[in-house]
Amino acid sequence: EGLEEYFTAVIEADQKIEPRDWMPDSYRKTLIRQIAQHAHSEIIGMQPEGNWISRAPSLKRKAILLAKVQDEAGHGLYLYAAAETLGVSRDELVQMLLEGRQKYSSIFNYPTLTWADVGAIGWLVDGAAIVNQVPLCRCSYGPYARAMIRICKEESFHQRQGYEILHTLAHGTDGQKALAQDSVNRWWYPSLAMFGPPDADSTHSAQSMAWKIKRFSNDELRQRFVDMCVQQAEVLGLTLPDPDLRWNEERQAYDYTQPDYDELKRVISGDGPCNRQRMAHRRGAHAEGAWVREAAAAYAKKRSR
Amino acid sequence: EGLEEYFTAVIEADQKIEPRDWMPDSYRKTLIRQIAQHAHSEIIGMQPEGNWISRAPSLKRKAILLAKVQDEAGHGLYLYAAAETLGVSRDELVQMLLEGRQKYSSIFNYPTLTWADVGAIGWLVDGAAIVNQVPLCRCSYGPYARAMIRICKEESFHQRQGYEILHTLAHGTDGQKALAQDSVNRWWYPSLAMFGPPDADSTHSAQSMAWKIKRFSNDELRQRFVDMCVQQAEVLGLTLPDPDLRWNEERQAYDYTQPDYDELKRVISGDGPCNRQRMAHRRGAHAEGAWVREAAAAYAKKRSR
Amino acid sequence: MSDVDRLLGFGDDALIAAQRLAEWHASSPEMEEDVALANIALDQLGAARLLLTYAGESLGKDEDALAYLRDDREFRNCLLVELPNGDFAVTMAKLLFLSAYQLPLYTALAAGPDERLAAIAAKARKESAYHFDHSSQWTIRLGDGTEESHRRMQDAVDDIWPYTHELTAGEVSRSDWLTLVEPVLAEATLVRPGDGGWAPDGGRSGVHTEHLSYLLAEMQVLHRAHPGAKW
Amino acid sequence: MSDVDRLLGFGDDALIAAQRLAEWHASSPEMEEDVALANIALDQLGAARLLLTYAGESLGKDEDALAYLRDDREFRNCLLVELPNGDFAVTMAKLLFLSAYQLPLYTALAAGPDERLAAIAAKARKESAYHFDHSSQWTIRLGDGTEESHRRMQDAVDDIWPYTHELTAGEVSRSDWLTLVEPVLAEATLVRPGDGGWAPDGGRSGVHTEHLSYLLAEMQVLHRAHPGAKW
Repeated sequence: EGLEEYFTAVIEADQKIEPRDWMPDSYRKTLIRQIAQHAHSEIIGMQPEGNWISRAPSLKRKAILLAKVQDEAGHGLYLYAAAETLGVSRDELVQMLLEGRQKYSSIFNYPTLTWADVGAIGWLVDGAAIVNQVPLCRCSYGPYARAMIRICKEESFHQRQGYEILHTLAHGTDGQKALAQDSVNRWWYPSLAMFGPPDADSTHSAQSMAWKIKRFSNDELRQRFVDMCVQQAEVLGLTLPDPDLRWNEERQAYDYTQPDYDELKRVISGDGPCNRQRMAHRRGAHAEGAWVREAAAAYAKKRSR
Repeated sequence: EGLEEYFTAVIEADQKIEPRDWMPDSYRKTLIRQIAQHAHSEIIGMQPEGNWISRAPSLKRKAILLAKVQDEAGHGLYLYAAAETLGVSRDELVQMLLEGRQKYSSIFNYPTLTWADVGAIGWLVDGAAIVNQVPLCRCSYGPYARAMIRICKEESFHQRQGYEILHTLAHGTDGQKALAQDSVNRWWYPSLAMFGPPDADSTHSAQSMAWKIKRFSNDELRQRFVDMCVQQAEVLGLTLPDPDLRWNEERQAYDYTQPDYDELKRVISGDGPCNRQRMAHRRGAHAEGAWVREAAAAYAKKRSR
Repeated sequence: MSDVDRLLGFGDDALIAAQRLAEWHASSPEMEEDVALANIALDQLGAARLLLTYAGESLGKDEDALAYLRDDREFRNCLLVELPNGDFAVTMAKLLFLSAYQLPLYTALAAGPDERLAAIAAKARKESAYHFDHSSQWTIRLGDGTEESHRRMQDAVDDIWPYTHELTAGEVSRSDWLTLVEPVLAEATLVRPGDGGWAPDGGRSGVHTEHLSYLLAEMQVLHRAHPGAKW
Repeated sequence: MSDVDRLLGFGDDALIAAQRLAEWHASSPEMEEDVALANIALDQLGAARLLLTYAGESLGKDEDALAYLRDDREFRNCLLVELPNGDFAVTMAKLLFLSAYQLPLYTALAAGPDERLAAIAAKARKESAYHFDHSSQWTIRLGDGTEESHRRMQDAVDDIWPYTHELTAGEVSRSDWLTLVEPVLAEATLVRPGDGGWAPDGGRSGVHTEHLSYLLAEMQVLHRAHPGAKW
């Protein structure tokens, strides 16, 4: 029928689908799942980095980190708003997160053990996120694409700050350099795993590509990330913990060791180092805030009378 | 009548009144109040010193402090047991403490701000307690006198440990010496105030003396404490913060500045730096432990069936 | 009080307030509040940095030397800011009372003779106005919300009130402070506690509560573990 | 694992357990329990001192250098001991599981070829037997107490159980450990969680939870603030 043809035509013309437009139910569901997961990741992602706000080693770094964690809360808000244009409420999505029925990025289930991890998260995790997200700025769904443009701008700022932290450590005292290297050693493979399972095992991908929600395969994006990191690691003077990392003249890209996808599956299924801690914290904060939200609602109701 | 004569005769002969003996109601009440206050002081007194267990600067000092705080819990237990021989239950007494109807020593309403305060509490506060308590080992009420013998032995051990802490600090680095002096400056007058108001303003005293519960006046004990401390301070190499402290040849004792008894009154009446904090902590711990005590009671009941 | 101690008092208030507010990260009752509290923490931290930098110039110390290498006995903040966050009502009571002090303080300083301080205060004053507004709104919502929120907000006001005497013992008068606070409490249907009771102090001379040294242990741990390092 | 790492593992388990147990001071549900928990903390601290002193000899470091001057990445304790105390049920679950590991461990070491270690273990073994008995009694009382205490104790057992795999990955076999734990859970009317699920580890190689660095920041703050001082 005409609606579906119009939808397909818009997608093919690289134009945007807007909230008022008809869209296939599965397109809507795919987007809701993806945007919600992204929003949840921003909210849960505040925990590992926030873990170092109180201990940031200089007031300047404290301010930068605090602002970054604030940005993540802001990103969560944009993204929930983008999801709401698809006819689902933020409260419903938050409930799905709290009940474990929707996921967030598995990377946040690793602990931040040292200050250098704040740097490594900025450089590697935000770096991987940007590689994933830049193509989303051209996503076929308008509100998501526009949210991503704003988010990517801030993320690349965050990535540069993380890189700077590591650069300062890597050029600092022996103790600081050791912190930086240790951190990169722990975050490298989990960051590679952020691009998801290898293309051969990836579900959802083909349809998302057709709908222009997704534009590159997991493996393509992972390769792009590796190639980018190798050069930056050299400038940092840090080693990526992969003895088999080397330039492949033929492919014009770096060969590298794949992350442990069994570990990734375990972490996704709930058995990462910090899944329980992150969820317990989120649920605890939500529960402890209930009386405040109830009071705000009661007050608003009184005023509206 | 005969019972009262017997009671009076026992007191006059410096013998002990035992729980089975008849005693005047006011003697019983005075003892309950005094023993309970003493027990409560042990329990509340765990807080200011316990504040430094987690941060004790060596493992040896940590062990000593932990053992000391444990001893205080033990003293509390003996003393509640001694009070129970007078026909009042520990639960009742604890309830009186929690409701603010019975007092504990005001000294524990001052904060422990540095590690040196653990030393100053040992040297000055335990020192003052010992001066107060040694005569109580000869108190006319048998169970109290016997509890005090045991407690005094441990207290004098604690006092020596506190003195040692200060001695080590006072002979350590400049920073350590400054900690020690600062601490003595803050604890000196509150320690003097531990002996209570000047004799002229002291209630209860005359009757307690007659009953041989108390054997020396507040001012006599305070003088004894001052004379003891002056010499020890010299060995420590620390200054007592009283410019008017000097030997009085005639009195064969040190003249000294009286503590601020208005401050003492304020602290007793609830307005010391930490009264609210100490009580809130005690009440919180009691409330949070309720489910455990209930469980233990329920289990015991099941077993006894 | 020396000029430096005075500046340290202003700067330490802001620094310790920022540290406490930042403890709320990822723990607020609402996502919007996570953003707002981080924002306020950043304002306080920003003011702290300017004030400590200025204070440090005469001491030959930079902001980090002052923030990270002093012990609690050397901090000059009021006791109120170092108190634990408690529940959200306590945090809002603390912020309301602090901002009702900082707002007239910075307003006066902005018109004062010290140009450097006036410039810092002129910026901080606008931020304080926002902090006061934000905490006022919450105080009113909680006070006039549900039975539970009213009880919690009243308890918070009662618990924190004694510590406000230290705020108004210096450059801000009690009456100026009350002029800001009283209408908020009234609109929030809260009872204004009486003055004249317990009035703890000591912060300005470095005699703090037992809470501050724990806060500093955490705040300073990393900086102190790497003496002389750049970050 | 080197001999030193092995000793550090034993010693750090005891040290961190002592630090957590001591956090209960003046906060226990009963006064008798304040005495008991302090006692157990002292036992663990005593064992830690002997073990760290021994471990330190080959490193040229004394017990305090090891306790106070290592970062969390250098600590070798299992994750279980560094977890927050939680409520009293969690503390008892942690102590039950730890002592059911330390008891057979020390028993084996007491009969082992290293005479120095055997002597330390012979003393610690008796203490562990008491810790096991004490935590068993509480587990049973809480498990078979009220509805609330049963729920809390079961939650505690469920939450802590995954961390016990790290305990039985080394010198104590899972079956020896279960032989001690299972009868206690049965008598406590508690469900024994299944094995085969999540089994976090990393403590023995210095990859800890986010909790340990906070614990150490507090524990080490004073010692580190006065380099080279004697106490």
